[in-house]
Amino acid sequence: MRIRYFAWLRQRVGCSEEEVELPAEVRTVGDLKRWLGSRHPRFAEACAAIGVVKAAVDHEFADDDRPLAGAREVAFFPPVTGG
Amino acid sequence: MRIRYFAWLRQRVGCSEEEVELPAEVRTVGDLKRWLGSRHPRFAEACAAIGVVKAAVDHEFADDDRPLAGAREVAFFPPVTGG
Amino acid sequence: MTVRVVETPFDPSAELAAFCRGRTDVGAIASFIGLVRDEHGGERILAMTLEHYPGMTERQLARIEAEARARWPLFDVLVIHRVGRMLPGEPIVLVATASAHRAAALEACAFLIDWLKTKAPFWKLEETPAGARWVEARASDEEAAARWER
Amino acid sequence: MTVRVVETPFDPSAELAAFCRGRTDVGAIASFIGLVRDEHGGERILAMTLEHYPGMTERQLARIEAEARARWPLFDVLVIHRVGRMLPGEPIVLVATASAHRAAALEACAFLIDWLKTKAPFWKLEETPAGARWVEARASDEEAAARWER
Repeated sequence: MRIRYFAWLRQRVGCSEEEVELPAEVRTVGDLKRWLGSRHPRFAEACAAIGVVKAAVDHEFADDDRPLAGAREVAFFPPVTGG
Repeated sequence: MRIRYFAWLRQRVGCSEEEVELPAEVRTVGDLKRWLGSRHPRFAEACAAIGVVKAAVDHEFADDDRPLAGAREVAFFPPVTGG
Repeated sequence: MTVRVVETPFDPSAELAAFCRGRTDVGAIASFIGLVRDEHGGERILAMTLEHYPGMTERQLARIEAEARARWPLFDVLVIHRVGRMLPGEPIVLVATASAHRAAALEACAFLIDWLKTKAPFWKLEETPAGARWVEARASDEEAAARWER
Repeated sequence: MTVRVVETPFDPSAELAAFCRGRTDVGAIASFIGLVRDEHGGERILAMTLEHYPGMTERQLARIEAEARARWPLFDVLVIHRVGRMLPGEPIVLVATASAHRAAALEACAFLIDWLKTKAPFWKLEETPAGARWVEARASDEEAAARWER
């Protein structure tokens, strides 16, 4: 599965994307956040603040309880500020 | 005093403007409407329908009770339809 | 002059370009363009003539503009209204507002066109295949203007 | 294509001119232009970089446009969003809507920019004399978007 990071989260994690093999117990976006947090301490820090890390699964906004089955790409980013 | 008519009211009355000498008893816009109605039957007809004839005294919208003292120009017209 | 009544065709996009040009302090520009439609109430419109009350028109437009500037923090306002005879597709009116933030620009723009529609002395005469007819005022325009009363 | 993400400067007035051109059925065109400001929160802005999520951006913009078309009777919609590095005064975004009547055009335009601000994956990085900083999301943007929820 491809993981992507944007804006200051990208800078904190130190990479814009990575390919990962998920353990079987990582089933939801919330599981994935915790699992990635164990690899990237600064990602875990950001996730600890409520509402600061948003997620998208295959280009759709996704909450923590969104299942990952069949997903190809998950992105994490701060709240958007376009327009 | 100069009287001006616009849009279909101008066509009904048959003139776009006229100079009039007001009798002393014509003191308000409402008085003026009645007095002009006695000269222009089709103006009187239009005034009989509520809300159809609007007035402006010296370029300001005016209700029937607006006094005419000091006024130089009074205009009558249908509800506006610009924009 | 930010309020203009014009007797010949104008180019709203060129006016907007001039309105934006060289400004680095403005964050948001909202605009509204009203165009002559080729159809109204099921009838084909061949042309439209805008009559107005010279003198009162400019005064009312300036007053409406001043009211918008009093209500919202605006860097600039532009109102151009065409009069005379025009053809379908030609611009009748342009309203543009410039502010630091979008809510002020968008609201002031909507306010300006709503008030202009009910408070500026313009009258539309439509030419249809069956003849000319004066456009009737719409109750919905009064309602739209009334939401800004306070 | 009515939704475009562009990496080089664009001219909102030329885009609007093309959007209006040759249309005689449209009565009302509303537009919003967002520009880079030279000041934010009391600090001078030297430049702004817009990062986005290619693929998701286009998908979200297309969805927001479809939502606007479902809610209002629109002849046409145009959304152009710049990405990359830009200077004060340069356009970031253009939203334009065309309808037979002004209320639909104005409301749909406000809706599009409000939703774009909270639902499209763009992030702003400002360059100030003190260094670069990411722009924080504003609660007022969420509130502006929420008024269109139903």
